[in-house]
Amino acid sequence: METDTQKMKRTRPAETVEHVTIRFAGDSGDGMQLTGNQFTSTAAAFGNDLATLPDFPAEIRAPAGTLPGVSGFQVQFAASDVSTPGDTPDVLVAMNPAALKVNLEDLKPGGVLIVNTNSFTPKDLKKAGYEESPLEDHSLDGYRLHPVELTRLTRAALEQTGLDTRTIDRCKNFFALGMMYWLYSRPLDNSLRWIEQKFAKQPALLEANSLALRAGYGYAEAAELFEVNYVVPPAKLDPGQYRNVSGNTALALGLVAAGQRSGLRLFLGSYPITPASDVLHELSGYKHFGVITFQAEDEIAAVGAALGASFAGNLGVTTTSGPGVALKTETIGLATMAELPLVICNIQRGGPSTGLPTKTEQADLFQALFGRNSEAPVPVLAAATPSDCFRMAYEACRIAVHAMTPVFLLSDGYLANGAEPWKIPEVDRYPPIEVSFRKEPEGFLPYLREPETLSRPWAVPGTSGLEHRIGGLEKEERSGNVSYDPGNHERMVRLRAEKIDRIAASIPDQEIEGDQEGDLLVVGWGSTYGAIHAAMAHRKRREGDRIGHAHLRYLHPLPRNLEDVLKRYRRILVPELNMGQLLWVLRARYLVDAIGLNKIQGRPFTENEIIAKIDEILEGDAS
Amino acid sequence: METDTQKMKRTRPAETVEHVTIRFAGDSGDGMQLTGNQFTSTAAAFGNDLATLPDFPAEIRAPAGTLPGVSGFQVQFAASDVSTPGDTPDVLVAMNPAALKVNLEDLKPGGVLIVNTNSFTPKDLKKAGYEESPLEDHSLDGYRLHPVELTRLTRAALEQTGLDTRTIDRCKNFFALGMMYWLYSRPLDNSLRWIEQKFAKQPALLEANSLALRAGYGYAEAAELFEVNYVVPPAKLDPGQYRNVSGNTALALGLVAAGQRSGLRLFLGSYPITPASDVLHELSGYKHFGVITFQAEDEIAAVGAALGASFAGNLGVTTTSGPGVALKTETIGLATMAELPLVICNIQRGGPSTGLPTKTEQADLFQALFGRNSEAPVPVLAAATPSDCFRMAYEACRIAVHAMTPVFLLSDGYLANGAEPWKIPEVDRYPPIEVSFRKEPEGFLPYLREPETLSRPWAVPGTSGLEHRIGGLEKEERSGNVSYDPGNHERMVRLRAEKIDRIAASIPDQEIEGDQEGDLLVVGWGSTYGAIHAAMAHRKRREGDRIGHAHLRYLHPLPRNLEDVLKRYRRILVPELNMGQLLWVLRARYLVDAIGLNKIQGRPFTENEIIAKIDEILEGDAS
Amino acid sequence: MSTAASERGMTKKDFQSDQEVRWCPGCGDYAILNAVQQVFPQLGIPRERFVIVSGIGCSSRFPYYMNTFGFHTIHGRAPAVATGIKLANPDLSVWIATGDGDALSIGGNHLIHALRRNIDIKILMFNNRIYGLTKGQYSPTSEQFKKTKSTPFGSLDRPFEPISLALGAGATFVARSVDVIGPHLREVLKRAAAHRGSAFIEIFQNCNIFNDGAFDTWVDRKVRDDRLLPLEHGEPLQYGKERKFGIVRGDCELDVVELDGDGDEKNLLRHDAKREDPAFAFELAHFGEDPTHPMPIGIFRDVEYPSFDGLVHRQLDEVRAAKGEPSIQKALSAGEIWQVS
Amino acid sequence: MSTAASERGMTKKDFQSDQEVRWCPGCGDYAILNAVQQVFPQLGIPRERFVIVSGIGCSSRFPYYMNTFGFHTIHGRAPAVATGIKLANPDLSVWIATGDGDALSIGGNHLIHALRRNIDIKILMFNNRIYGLTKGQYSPTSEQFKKTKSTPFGSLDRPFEPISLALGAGATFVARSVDVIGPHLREVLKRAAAHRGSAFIEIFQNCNIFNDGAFDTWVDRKVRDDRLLPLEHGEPLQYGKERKFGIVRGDCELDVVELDGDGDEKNLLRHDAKREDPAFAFELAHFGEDPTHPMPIGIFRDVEYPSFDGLVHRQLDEVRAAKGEPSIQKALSAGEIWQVS
Ligand SMILES: Cc1ncc(C[n+]2csc(CCOP(=O)(O)OP(=O)(O)O)c2C)c(N)n1
Ligand SMILES: Cc1ncc(C[n+]2csc(CCOP(=O)(O)OP(=O)(O)O)c2C)c(N)n1
Ligand code: SF4
Ligand code: SF4
Ligand SMILES: [Mg+2]
Ligand SMILES: [Mg+2]
Repeated sequence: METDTQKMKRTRPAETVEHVTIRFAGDSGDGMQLTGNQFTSTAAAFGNDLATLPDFPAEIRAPAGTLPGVSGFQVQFAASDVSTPGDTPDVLVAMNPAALKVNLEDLKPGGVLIVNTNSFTPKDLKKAGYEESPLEDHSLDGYRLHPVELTRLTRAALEQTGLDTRTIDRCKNFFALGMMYWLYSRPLDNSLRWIEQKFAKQPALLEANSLALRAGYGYAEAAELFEVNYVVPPAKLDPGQYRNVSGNTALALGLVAAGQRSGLRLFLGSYPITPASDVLHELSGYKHFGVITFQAEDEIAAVGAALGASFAGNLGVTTTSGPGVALKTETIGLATMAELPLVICNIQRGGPSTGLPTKTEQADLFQALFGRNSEAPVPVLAAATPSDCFRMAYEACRIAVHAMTPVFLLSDGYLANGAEPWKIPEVDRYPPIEVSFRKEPEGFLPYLREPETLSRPWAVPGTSGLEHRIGGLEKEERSGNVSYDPGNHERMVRLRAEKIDRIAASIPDQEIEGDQEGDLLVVGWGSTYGAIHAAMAHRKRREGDRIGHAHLRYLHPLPRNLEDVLKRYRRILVPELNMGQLLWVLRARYLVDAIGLNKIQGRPFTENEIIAKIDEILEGDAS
Repeated sequence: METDTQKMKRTRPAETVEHVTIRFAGDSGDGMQLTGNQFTSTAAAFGNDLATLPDFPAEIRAPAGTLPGVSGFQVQFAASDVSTPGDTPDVLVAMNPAALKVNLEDLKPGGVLIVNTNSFTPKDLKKAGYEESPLEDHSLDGYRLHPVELTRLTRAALEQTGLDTRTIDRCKNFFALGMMYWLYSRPLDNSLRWIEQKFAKQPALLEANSLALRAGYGYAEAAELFEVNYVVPPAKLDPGQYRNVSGNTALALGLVAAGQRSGLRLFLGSYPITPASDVLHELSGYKHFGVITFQAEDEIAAVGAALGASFAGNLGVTTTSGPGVALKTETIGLATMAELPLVICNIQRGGPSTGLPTKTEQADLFQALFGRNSEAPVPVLAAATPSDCFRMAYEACRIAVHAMTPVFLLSDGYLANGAEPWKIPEVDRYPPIEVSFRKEPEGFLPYLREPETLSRPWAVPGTSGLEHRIGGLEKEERSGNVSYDPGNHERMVRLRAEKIDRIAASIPDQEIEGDQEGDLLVVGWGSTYGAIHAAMAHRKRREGDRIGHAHLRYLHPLPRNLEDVLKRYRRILVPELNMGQLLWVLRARYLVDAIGLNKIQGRPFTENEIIAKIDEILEGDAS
Repeated sequence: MSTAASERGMTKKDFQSDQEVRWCPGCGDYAILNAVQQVFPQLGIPRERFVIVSGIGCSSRFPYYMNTFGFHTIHGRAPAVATGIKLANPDLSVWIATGDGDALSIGGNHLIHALRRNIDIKILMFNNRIYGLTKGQYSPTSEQFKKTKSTPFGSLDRPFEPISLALGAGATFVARSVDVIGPHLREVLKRAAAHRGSAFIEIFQNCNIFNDGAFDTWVDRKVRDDRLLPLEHGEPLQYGKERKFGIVRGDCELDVVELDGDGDEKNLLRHDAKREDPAFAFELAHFGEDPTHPMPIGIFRDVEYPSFDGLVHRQLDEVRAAKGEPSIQKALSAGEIWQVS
Repeated sequence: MSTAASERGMTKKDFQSDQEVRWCPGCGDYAILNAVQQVFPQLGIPRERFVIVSGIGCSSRFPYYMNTFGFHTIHGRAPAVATGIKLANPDLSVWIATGDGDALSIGGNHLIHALRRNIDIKILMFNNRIYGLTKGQYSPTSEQFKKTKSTPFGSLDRPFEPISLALGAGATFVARSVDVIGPHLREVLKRAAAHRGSAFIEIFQNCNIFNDGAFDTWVDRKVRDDRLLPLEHGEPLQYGKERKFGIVRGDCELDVVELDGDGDEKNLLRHDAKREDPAFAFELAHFGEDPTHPMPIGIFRDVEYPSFDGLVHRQLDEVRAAKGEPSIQKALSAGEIWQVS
């Protein structure tokens, strides 16, 4: 099918580039998240690999034109493997002075800079803290500046729609998007389709936005605004069906899939909190799958209800972020004693305390590992990329049911909101999650353990003959009766720990990307995967360097071969978005003199930060 | 002054012994805690050194005569330094079959066993799970058994009081106590005085209990029950004024003293929980010191109120146990961000979850160190003995105010309820806690730091010109305004950590008991002090052994010389009543291949367990 | 296979567990346990469908003594856990045993939210006006100025009136009974079981160790008849050994009148537990606070409203009916997808 | 040294902080901020004695915009922190800014306990019947069956009626006002300030982003006069553009009547906020739930009772008076002591 836009003639041939990073930035009200998502979706459909980084303010809608009100969306799309949203944008679209001010320092020297000159009024300049207009003081000389009268041009294009100016002005993001589509030789039809669906019931808006998109494209073409335009060829991805997926969506889907494959009803007890709320939102749309979503009065009730649901035979899950986990720890302790399945998803954010709620961080590992009173070991998993959230959510459910235990799954704000193309998995290929509720009263003891996994029977209320009582007091081995016997207590503490340790038998051995032994092993976990992977791929190798990358998805218990793996390298580097938490674990556990690369700025590593550290270590060694 | 009892003639000379351990055991209703406390108080007044271990059931009053209803009290008193309540009792007083059953296995072979034969009825035997009476089946042949008709003798002695049998029977513990006083050549006057005070308003009970005490003493003397009696001479304690003190009382006093010495009002926000409640009870009696005790609706409110009080210029304190800490962690995180003084006392108990609420454990170290979302470092202190709770409570307050930070103080059930003689300190000799509220508006910035300690000004509401806002969102350096700036966030995270690290400058260097370098360093913390100290004192040295004992009172930050100290020994042993938490910290921090001795039975180490492990290590090394 | 309890006629014994009961001798909890064990076999519910959930406290030991499914959770959180159980399986009969501290102090929020949602769980609050298990601190129902372990100079908090709190939260079934008045307690328990929605029952319970005689002014055998006002839906508000007293609506409040027997009972207010407006029940709730008034016991309010668990499962069914059989594979491929070949 | 604010005549400006106000344009929070900034200078309290405490939510940003002492705490816990502040220094004037989620969802327990204790803090609950800051989930005051981000098929919880909940908890001052009716709101704030004890004020607040027009049926300019029932202590319950309607006591409930102007106002019920018995206030609280009734605004209840902070400090003084000047050294030597020489 030949589309409208493909018919638009192109006057000049396009130049081919391997990868491009674009950042859209504007006021919270300017629709930058939408614009970025549209561009992403078009790039994905075209077959690029990509990664995105939305970045929005903590306020719902800070005052227009101010610095805290700036909202940004960055996407890297490429003809080859992409694992980060890009360190430094090649292109910056700045809808107002505040957006320029906040984002300019990140733009690549000589990068393309598109600004909406109509918003550079004295008032807006002042709000952004500019004394003089940067468009006039030569401060932008180092960039390829394209001043565009976005507001005026959009108004002109939509004049005949008869809409009021405020509504028309809201369409200027589509004008900008149209320009970007021209610059990167992209068809409009993907976005046109989206507009059609979205505004099916508001024909005036449908027309206006479509017009704006086309006008932007036409303007870029006609005004010969850019010297060249570019083509980023499709990436060589595995054949298959693809979609874009954010971490939160993937996580929600992983949970639904686990519910389906286990035959258990998925029960989510949750309380809204940034950046985890979207998982609640997603799952509340899956009622036809029998999923129950319970928005509780607080986090304590949320996890309590999830645990109660597990006791009654559902797959109990709770989703939250660090401050919410703080409130749940007492109940998680109860779950370790009750030995019931429970999945706790922590979508980490910047802290401590309320911290930086919309920013990313991975500083809740200690909390997951150690944040309970007394000895209450809990398995801890972490997803590495947005789409990996699917697999790890599924894994968390599998382990919870398999070992009758609460399980932590760690994600973070970057994974939650970032997106990447995802080859849609065939769920049937995933191992089924086997559940067998105890039915037989003969020989039933609530804490009699399965010899291999040490897990206890799941005997749900409603099963005749299995009436029994559980609780948070120490239990007698096997019978589960309350026991204050000293020896029994020690045995039970050790049994509970051993049960978790044995989970290591059911998880994959740690794999290494890159050299399988040598000078340096970079050990990461969670969302740093993209940056480390990119650094490994793009770093210029020096003679004889041998570097590996081990990315841990299982943080407790650790993979059985990890000690061996660590021993194969002279040096160990652990980059983390915290002050060195995994680092601490590796040092304590294996007595390796690992060193940390730590960043706590509410944003992910750039690949260059990783590369610089690797070089520093290897140079230090060499010198 | 020559007392009544001193006039009682003694027919035989007493034998002198160095130390004795007695355990009183009976039904919860038998008054064993009282009996033990009376014996302790008399021994203390006589000048013995001593240590006690009360042990009571989780139920208020479990059914009479049953095993879970048994309540025990052990005391070791000696002519020399005592640091544990004794591994194995020399004497066991068993008021009923259940008490015998539960406690016999601990009695030293050949030890003195006194039983109330009147309670060995078939019914009581059955409740205790005896098929046959142990008094008759020779199972007690290995002990020096003294069967006494305690109930009958008490009834006979009190016949003329005219009281009802139930009341009379309640006095039999004093009869038993009287016997013990004879056996250990102790005067009755201390207990007689106590009875007089206690029952001042109930003359009938006053008479009855005094009579019972005297009758027991007289019976032991007259019946020539024991072959000999003993004298444990006074210990050579430092000269001074002494009292007995339990950990909870000492802790409460330390807080009051800190309030007095700082000139701050002490504000306790608390919620009752075993074994911490007594601190609340104690402090609620100090209203004349201006101490406010607020029993909140839950732990979250308790710590919230304490933090609010600190904001308003009080010294905010909260007391609880592990499950309560679980609920407080979110607020503690807020306190690290708000940078306000706050003392959190955790009187640890057996866990996880509700666990073993009346038993001791030291497994909440991880929770104190790491149990918060994100990077929220908090100083952690731990008391080593009951009386040490005074000093460490004072220290916790000093550090909280000094560095404007929440501080954890760890105690545990064993320290809380155990008691020891305490040389009453002169509070004036303690360093005053210097507080200077900010008054001057000129140049005031809420997060401008004192260059040395990095602490921020304490600017309390009510001070004109200092109006300002604080909260849990990340703060801008100096101004304290809300800031989402990435670089600022990293600086602030590092500043908060650095502030805590610098506290190390104001704490003493780690001291070592025993050899200052050599083969083995035993590193302990908290209530294991007594057992380790005793083990060091009593272990038979082998040729050339060089062993030291370092007991950590500061767990974060660690003493500055600790790394040096550790390096001076070939091996490091870390005994803990948990699965190896300090061990983990030392390994991670110093990469020392320390090994753990771990016990999780709800009770303290015996000195022999420590000795055995030391021997095992040194023998292993030798072989 | 053993015969399911449900297939035999059940008795009290079927509901006794093998665990020794461990309350202090003389504790009011024994009487409540007894009443529950008597009522459960009469409800026509198979034993395996009962779940008893509790928090922490003396009263919260309750599940151990009942031969049903039981969950002794953590302090204050029983309503949260019970909510999950009931939502997961609405066929279960879910009961909570809780204390005045567990329910109203640390657990107050979960309690009021459970009541507002009207989830079908039955909450038995053992009110002894003290913290029993932690050995005698005052609770949110202790009278002001009470001397306790934690308030040697007298407590300063005003207590909650639990019935009022429950009504303020929107509870659909609210009642009060007494540990030692077995027939009354059993009747209230049965009515609570019959109610479809949340039921809140305050039970006066004597803690003979730490707060002995707390309710004696109303429930002591000698005064009981003259000091308790039994509420019966549709019946006049009348009480006293010879039913000589009654309640009438005064100028702005409820007044006690002495009846002269001349047929003046017809002027008495009639109890109406079914009134949608909770104001009347609320008025009665406070009535007992005045020491010159009798203490109302019985059912203050009992109105029908769809239960939360019922609504949740109806919504699941409706969405399923509208959207059809779900496919996880289809769900994964939702939104924009593309093919790489 | 700068002149203390207290020494000058203060104006609204004195209470504006230097922080830019960051709510969505059009948000009702602006009007509330404005009202508070207007009222505070009139209270005769030096500026440095004001402390504003909040939890988390859009509304909880409030302290940043007030040039007083302020503490933006954590979600739901403002009453706990405020309690500590007020107990530590009863001279302070302590106010809470909170949302319907912050106060009634996660913070419900602290709220009801603060109210029962009658601690002298003023709680302004911005009720927008939605979670604003987290972008639009339903709250405990959202109407049942509401479609929100977390309930795409409709919410199933019954909402709280906040005034009833506060009364059920024993609150001594309970009021309702509206963001955009400045004079009314200011008057209510002043009365709350004058009350010695806890004050709970529900403020209808429009969230124009996630729940626009939630209160339009009552507060829209066009209908306001006929749909709001202003409560004035001692005055008849009368309303309407021409004050044509009034409230009378019907058979068992309150009824609306149309006045014929023939002096029948005297049959109207008079509002009585000072009544010790909270039943009448409770009746009015529910009155607005019926869509055919007007919504009462104003002060439902305002009764005097010793404040908790006052009692706490009185007790401190009494014990001090009884026990005399304390000595820590003496306290250490209490009980049995002995001398070793
Ligand atoms: C988180 C937590 N805080 C405190 C406690 C200690 N605690 C256990 S029961 C209880 C109160 C018991 O009072 P109530 O609920 O009235 O029950 P009762 O014992 O009187 O039946 C308290 C404070 C606990 N177990 N857990
Ligand atoms: C412990 C914790 N849980 C959840 C959140 C997320 N959260 C912040 S504000 C809020 C609700 C806000 O609603 P409301 O109190 O009504 O205030 P509004 O924004 O509507 O003014 C939630 C759920 C949080 N910050 N902390
Ligand atoms: S302490 Fe009181 S409530 Fe608890 S078991 Fe004993 S008598 Fe009953
Ligand atoms: S989201 Fe709603 S409540 Fe929050 S600032 Fe915006 S309009 Fe106001
Ligand atoms: Mg109680
Ligand atoms: Mg709200």
